[in-house]
Amino acid sequence: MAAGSLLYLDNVSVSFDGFRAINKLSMIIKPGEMRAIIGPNGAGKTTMMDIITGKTRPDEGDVIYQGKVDLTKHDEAAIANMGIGRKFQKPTVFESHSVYDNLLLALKQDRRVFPMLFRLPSKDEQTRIDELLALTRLGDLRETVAGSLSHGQKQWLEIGMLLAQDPQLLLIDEPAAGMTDAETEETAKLLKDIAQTHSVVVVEHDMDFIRSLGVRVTVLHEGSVLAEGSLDQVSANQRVVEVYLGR
Amino acid sequence: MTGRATVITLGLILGAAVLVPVLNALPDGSPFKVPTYTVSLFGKYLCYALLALAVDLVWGYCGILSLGHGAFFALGGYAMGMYLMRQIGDRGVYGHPVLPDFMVFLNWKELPWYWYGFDNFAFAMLMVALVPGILAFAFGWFAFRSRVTGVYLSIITQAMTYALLLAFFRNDMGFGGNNGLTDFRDLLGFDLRSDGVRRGLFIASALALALGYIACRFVTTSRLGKVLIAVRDAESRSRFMGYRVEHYKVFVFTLSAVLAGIAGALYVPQVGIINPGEFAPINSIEIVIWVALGGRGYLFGAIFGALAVNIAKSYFTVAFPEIWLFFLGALFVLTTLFLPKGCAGLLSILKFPGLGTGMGFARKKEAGND
Amino acid sequence: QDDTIKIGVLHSLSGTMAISETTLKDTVLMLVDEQNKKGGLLGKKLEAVVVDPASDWPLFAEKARELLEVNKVAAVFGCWTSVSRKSVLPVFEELNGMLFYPVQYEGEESSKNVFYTGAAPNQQAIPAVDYLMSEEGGSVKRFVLAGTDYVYPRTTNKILEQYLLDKGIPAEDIMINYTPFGHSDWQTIVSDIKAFGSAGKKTAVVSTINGDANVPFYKELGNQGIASSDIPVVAFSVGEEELSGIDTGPLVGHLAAWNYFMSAESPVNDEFIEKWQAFIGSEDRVTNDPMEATYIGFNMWVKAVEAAGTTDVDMVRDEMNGITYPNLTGGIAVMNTNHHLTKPVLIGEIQDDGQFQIVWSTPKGVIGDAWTDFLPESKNLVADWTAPISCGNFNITTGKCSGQNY
Amino acid sequence: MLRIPVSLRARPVILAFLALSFLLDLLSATPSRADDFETSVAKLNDQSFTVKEEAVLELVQSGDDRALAILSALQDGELFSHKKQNNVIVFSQEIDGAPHAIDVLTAADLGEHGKRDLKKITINNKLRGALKAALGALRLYSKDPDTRIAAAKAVLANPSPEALPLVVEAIEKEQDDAVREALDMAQAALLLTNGDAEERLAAVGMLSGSMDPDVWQVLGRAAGQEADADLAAAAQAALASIENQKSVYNLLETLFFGVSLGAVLLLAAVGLAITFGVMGVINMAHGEMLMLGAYTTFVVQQLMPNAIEYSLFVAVPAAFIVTGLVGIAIERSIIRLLYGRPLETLLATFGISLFLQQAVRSIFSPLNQPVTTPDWMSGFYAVNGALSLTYNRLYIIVFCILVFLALLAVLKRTPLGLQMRAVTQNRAMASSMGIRTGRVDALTFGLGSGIAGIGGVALSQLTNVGPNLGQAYIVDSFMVVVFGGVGNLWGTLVGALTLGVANKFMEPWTGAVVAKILVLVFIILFIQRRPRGLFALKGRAVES
Amino acid sequence: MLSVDSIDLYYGAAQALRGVSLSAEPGHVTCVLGRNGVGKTSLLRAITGHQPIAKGTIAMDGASIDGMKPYDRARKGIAYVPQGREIFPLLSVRENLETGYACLSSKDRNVPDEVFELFPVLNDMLRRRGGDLSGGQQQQLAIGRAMVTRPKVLVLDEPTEGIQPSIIKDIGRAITFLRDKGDMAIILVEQYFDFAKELADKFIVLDRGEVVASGGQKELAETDVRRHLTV
Ligand SMILES: Nc1ncnc2c1ncn2[C@@H]1O[C@H](COP(=O)(O)OP(=O)(O)OP(=O)(O)O)[C@@H](O)[C@H]1O
Ligand SMILES: Nc1ncnc2c1ncn2[C@@H]1O[C@H](COP(=O)(O)OP(=O)(O)OP(=O)(O)O)[C@@H](O)[C@H]1O
Ligand SMILES: NC(N)=O
Ligand SMILES: [Mg+2]
Ligand SMILES: [Mg+2]
Repeated sequence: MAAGSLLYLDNVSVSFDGFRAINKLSMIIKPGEMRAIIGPNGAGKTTMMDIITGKTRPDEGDVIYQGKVDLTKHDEAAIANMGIGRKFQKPTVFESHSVYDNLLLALKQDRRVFPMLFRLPSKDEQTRIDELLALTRLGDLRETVAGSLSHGQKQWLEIGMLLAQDPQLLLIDEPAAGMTDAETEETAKLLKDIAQTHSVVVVEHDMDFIRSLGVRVTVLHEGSVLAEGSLDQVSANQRVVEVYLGR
Repeated sequence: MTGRATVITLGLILGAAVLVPVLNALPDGSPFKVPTYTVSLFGKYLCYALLALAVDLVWGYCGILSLGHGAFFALGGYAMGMYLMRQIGDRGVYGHPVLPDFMVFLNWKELPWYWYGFDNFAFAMLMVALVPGILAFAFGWFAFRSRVTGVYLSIITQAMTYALLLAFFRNDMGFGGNNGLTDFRDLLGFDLRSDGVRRGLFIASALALALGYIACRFVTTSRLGKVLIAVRDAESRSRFMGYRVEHYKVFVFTLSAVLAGIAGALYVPQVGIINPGEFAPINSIEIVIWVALGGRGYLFGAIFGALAVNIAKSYFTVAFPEIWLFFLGALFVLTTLFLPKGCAGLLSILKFPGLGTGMGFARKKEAGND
Repeated sequence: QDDTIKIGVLHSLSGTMAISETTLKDTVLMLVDEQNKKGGLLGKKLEAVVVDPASDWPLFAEKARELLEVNKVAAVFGCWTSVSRKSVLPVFEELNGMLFYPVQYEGEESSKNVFYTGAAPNQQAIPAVDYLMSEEGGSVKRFVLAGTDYVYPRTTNKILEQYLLDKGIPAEDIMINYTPFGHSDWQTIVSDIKAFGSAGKKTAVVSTINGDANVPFYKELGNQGIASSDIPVVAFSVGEEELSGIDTGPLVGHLAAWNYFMSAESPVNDEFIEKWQAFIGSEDRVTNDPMEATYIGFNMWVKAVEAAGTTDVDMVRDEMNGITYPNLTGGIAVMNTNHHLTKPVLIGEIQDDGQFQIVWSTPKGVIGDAWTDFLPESKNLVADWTAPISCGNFNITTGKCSGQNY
Repeated sequence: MLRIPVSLRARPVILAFLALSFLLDLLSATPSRADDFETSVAKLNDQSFTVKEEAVLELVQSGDDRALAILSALQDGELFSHKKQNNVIVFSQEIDGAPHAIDVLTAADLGEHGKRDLKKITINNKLRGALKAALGALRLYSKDPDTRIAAAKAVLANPSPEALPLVVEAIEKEQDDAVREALDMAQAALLLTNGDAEERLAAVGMLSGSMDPDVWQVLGRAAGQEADADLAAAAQAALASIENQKSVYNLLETLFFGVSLGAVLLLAAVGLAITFGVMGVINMAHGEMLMLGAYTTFVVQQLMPNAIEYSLFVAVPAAFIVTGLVGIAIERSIIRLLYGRPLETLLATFGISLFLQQAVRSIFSPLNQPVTTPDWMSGFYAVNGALSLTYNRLYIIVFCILVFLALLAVLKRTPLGLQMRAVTQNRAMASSMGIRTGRVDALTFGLGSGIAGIGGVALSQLTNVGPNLGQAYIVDSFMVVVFGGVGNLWGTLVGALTLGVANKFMEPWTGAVVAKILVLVFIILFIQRRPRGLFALKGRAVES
Repeated sequence: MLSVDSIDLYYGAAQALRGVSLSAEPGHVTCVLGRNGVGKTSLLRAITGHQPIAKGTIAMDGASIDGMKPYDRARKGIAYVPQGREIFPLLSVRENLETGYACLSSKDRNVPDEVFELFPVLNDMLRRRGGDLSGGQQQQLAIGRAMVTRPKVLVLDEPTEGIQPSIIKDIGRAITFLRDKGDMAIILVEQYFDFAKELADKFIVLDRGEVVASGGQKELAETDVRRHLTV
């Protein structure tokens, strides 16, 4: 079952002082797949990402990566180095670093202590960062301290950082939040070309956005899968309408 | 971007390293003569400055508020002290060939194993770096791996130095109890009391400080330095980015401890005594105070703070022996109120914009101006 | 400028030791005052240079050097703890200064440049236990040696332990107990003492507990109802000044051994007390042993300077040997050639007015012994700063004098 | 047989006199003559304590009614010789406001006397012992049972042959069982030292199993005796069985010690749990707040020297107000400007602490100040000889609990408490919810400081009241708060108790110094296990 | 009625608002639109008193509130639902709501029922710590918390951010409901154009800190408004 899958959640559960946030959740992400996850507030989407990225340890269940590694046995750094990158729901950047340095630190590189101590900036790193700055439209803020960015600017910066990491699997929690509709479309486009070469799991509440992605959708509810399929399929599902879309 | 600060700082240190000894060498009565008293006094300050530098490295750049750095300083000092003790040889008051006086009159029979080798200068100097280094490494390894952060870390570092304080107070420990190690004679065969050696020690301290500064500078401006600041601001975020936070912390913590140890080693022959008082929690707090006053997150700020506070202290204790604490207390309060980011902060705003770690520019949740 | 003679005052005015040392600073100032009223010294005014080493031991060394090198003082009166003395010692020996050290200490030292006007162990500890073992002292058979864990108590207790064993007290009747500096929770130890004392033999506590730890210790004694008639405590570091910080009601009858008590009946003492209280401007301020030690030291120095006709350290030092001056208890203090004083030893019982009532005293003065006879290594050592020996630690067996610091 | 006239029942002293004369009939001592008595009294003024002791015994035996009064006066140090009037022995007595000297022999008023006219007749410990015994014997007939018990115990403590017949007699006519028991014990003790072989053995049987330290003394002496082997054996056996019982109580005692130490730590730390734990101010001046509280106690006692018994009830609110106001002043003038810069508060408050230390040094002198312990707080409640609980500790434990509960109520039950927590968690947002952040900050810091002040009142009962008081407690306070888990009052409570008890249980094994070291090591290791303290807050809420 | 009159706002040297004006009347929803970083939040921070203004004036019912502390403004009836929610993480949901009592006289210190009617999830989680809630739950709590203060002016910064569609509808209803009660002026910052269009009685569009367009409901429909919002 796990074979051939990139990420395999095998009935994972976690509860916080009594409250079951994730309940026997199972899910498979195939290599190169982009998957949209929707679901009511509090369904457990972010918690799921916490579990995958090693922030939260599940009470039971395994999270198998690339059919072999059990992520629940590793810590955040290790998991990140396996090629799993994440954008947080609440944008978090290094506030006292410039936009530029934020991206520089995010770049894929040997993250061990001594290599970092002696590494010098290289030409292609430069160019890569410039690309990213252009892409996220932060070009003229490159020397600004990230702490003084607006909410949406932080969103963009964090997306940029995620791309800089160039992970195999991207976990993106509510990228469109706090973006104008136009920017939201941009983001959708962006994610689609990323998906050419990467696997992506994206959480959103913006249905237009989800639609424009046009990918398989999983609906979480009370910590487990409520429905799965194309957006039209799940939107047709009565329960989904009831608990999530509303009338 | 801060090349200027570096050049100026190094210039001043090295200038002093040359000038002070030369002026001290002048014949008595010459108007420019710097008395030996001043030489060893400033030699002492330079050691404090190096110590402050070490603290700023972990606190200012990696957000580790260590309230136990006095311990590393003291351990380096004790390593040096033990060497100097052994140098006394049979010139102790009881004329015992091997045992230091305090062991003799507590009628110890032979040298404890951990005193072996300290008659050898090279070995002793190795220990000056190794002992604090290893302690810091072990301590840091466990603490950072179990993700002890913030005040919790501060407090256990304080507990560490406090425990060492009590331990070293005990005569049975074999380090001279609270009288510590004193009555030193000579270093590498040179008489510690000669002005020559004093100048030598001063120069050594200045060079150590300069090298320490360069080292810290290299670390903080390297890409690793950026990671440290990232860790300071958003530890867990840097984890999710794949940085092994604990390794980075252990690295700087150990490096900083070694610097502190070296400072201690240079300090001891200049003040002529090392005793458990150096482990007192309050001392470690004072070091932090120097850094805070000088400007946390600015290397030259740390140096400035150490010098400023200690010069002020030396002056006040003579000028106003009865009430000098008022002045020192006021100095601290006023600094926090009028120089939010320490003296260096002021300089950086005036002269070197964008200098240091950009701390406090960040938009803070607390910053609501109510 | 040259019409004044400077003397240094090196006592902590802040930090943990300020409690004890500030008084000595004031004492020196008073003595200087008086001397100047008497027309100064060698026709010059005395000028006291006060600095604050702030209970910070390396700072003591720094300040000592400053006093000697920068202020060129003729003599220094200072230090309380042994560690502060150890810290300044090399400085005084290097710069050939002159230090008067006014506090009882563990001995095992005699420096050319220091005059020890406080008690050596044989001038305090030994007589005290002698008294306890005497019929009059209650013929004590069991001893608790309780002390703060540092050199002075450790050494003193080592000496006492040896002494008691020599006196035929079995080891199991000696309980030794150490506590950290400023120890404040004495419940366990006091109840241990209580238990130790309830084993049939008359028991006493010999306390080398230092400074701040005493108040909570005595309060606990009082609260656990250990009366002096059951288990007397004889202390070496508790004087009138320490008592002034305690409600002595419950402590009546506990003992202290010193070379001076404020209650000593002598005209000089009454005069001294009046001068002191006038100087400090308070009827309630007490006098104590280190003050007398300072008083003796100061006046001996004055006398020696007058005799030498100069403040030159070497010449004054020679005059100091064998110099005498009336102490405050009606006897004569002698500065012996080992730089320690000859003083009477007094035992006092605490009274409810915070004073000591002298219940015993040595018939005549005891000569301070720099090197105790009760430790194997130091019993062969003698200090004598006059020719031919002129050495602080002359070994009578080898006939050698090991390393001096100058 | 001895008839006590009803008219005299109300006057124990006289009864005691009767007892005294009665004792002497029994002893059939040589009929005493007045001049002997006077010479004996005169001997009290002798230099040598041996002579004085003779005098005391003579007085006891003189059978003279005046003896008891004189001896008690001697014991209480209220007996003087009159320098001005060729050293006659006198009491000093207030007669219409002026001190008058009263001749102890003639009871004649020798008129007013100045402070220096009288010289106290001194005693030493040995003499105290003797006096206790003598007076003990003389008081065996007191009307008040407690006094009689005390008397019996006194006899027991220093058994002297003369007392034996008296005790025997007393036992016969004693009605009160408690007193009878005490007397039996006393008799046993006397027999053990003065009786013949089997009387002694019997005595041992009688005494074994007692929980009275004085009895252990007596048995101990018997056990140490070479002369009578099997007696020694018996005594040792008795002591052994007592030892077993003791060990149990010792455990309880240690626990009590631990809890009381914990209570002290808590009182010292709880203020910091507010200023640091809740507000996040790294409050280096906390120790000085304790100090101010202690000094307030001292001042209060100076102001009401004749009502020391009640002084603490004034001191507690006074200390709360004084330190509270100081706290508010500090907050408004300095801390206020440092929110969102917690680390700067370290520097500022450190400066403040230096400032306050020097302030008290300059105002009150660097010396410690004497703070008196009210009688109701001194002494102890003896469960038995092995376990006695000192009152001051008991009260401090109770007091500590009250303070803690009060604080808990304020924080958890009042709107102010809620606002305090809101402000410290998100100042800007709290302000937008209409909370007067400035006012709340000031009140919170004031509360923390005030509580610290109250802690200081408690400390003043245990330790030095001096400029260093604060320094002595600041480190421990931070340890407790952090160990317990910052921002969690219960954590502070449990933390304090844990550290206290741990310390006290280790101390007997390792000695005080090593015990303290071990506690510190324990803290270090423990924090490895629980990096956010004992009562760690978990979950997202903390990270955000 | 709240009126903002041509205000400037700076962060250090950087100017974030240039002569911005707007007015909000009871019973009306005033919408503030604009791309990222154009100054919307800054405007609200100025209104709520978290950021000082350099020029211009802000008045409530005619009286200027410049220089007033945020808490005084809150007591005057300005309630703030900030971007990023700013929940009190360690306070329980109930306590978070009760912080609003500070503005109220003790007699009407209660949580209005409509809060729980609009956001039932809050009722289920009264005991949970605010910081533990999911993003969307926090958003609902933030709005509920503001309603507790019975505001005259309700200031919302992107309230739909991170909210599930059904609840967005609820919030929409909530806002309509509050508007229709007629005693409350509502200022709404939105990026979600359709949502804004639904509710807005009038609007302004910001760009680089300046008002580049404003008008009533119908103008909003026009495409040139969208132009300002596209990249
Ligand atoms: N540490 C915690 N303690 C208690 N409850 C928690 C904790 N973390 C999450 N929860 C609860 O678990 C549930 C899932 O939270 P999660 O953040 O995963 O929801 P979500 O799907 O991301 O919602 P949203 O779309 O609003 O972000 C929520 O009800 C939340 O209150
Ligand atoms: N504390 C600050 N210090 C310096 N500059 C700031 C600060 N806060 C915001 N800015 C800058 O001011 C401009 C306006 O920021 P603001 O938060 O008002 O934008 P916004 O319209 O709310 O954007 P978004 O829709 O992304 O929330 C941005 O360019 C931002 O970088
Ligand atoms: N010398 C002493 N008392 O430390
Ligand atoms: Mg979420
Ligand atoms: Mg915004």
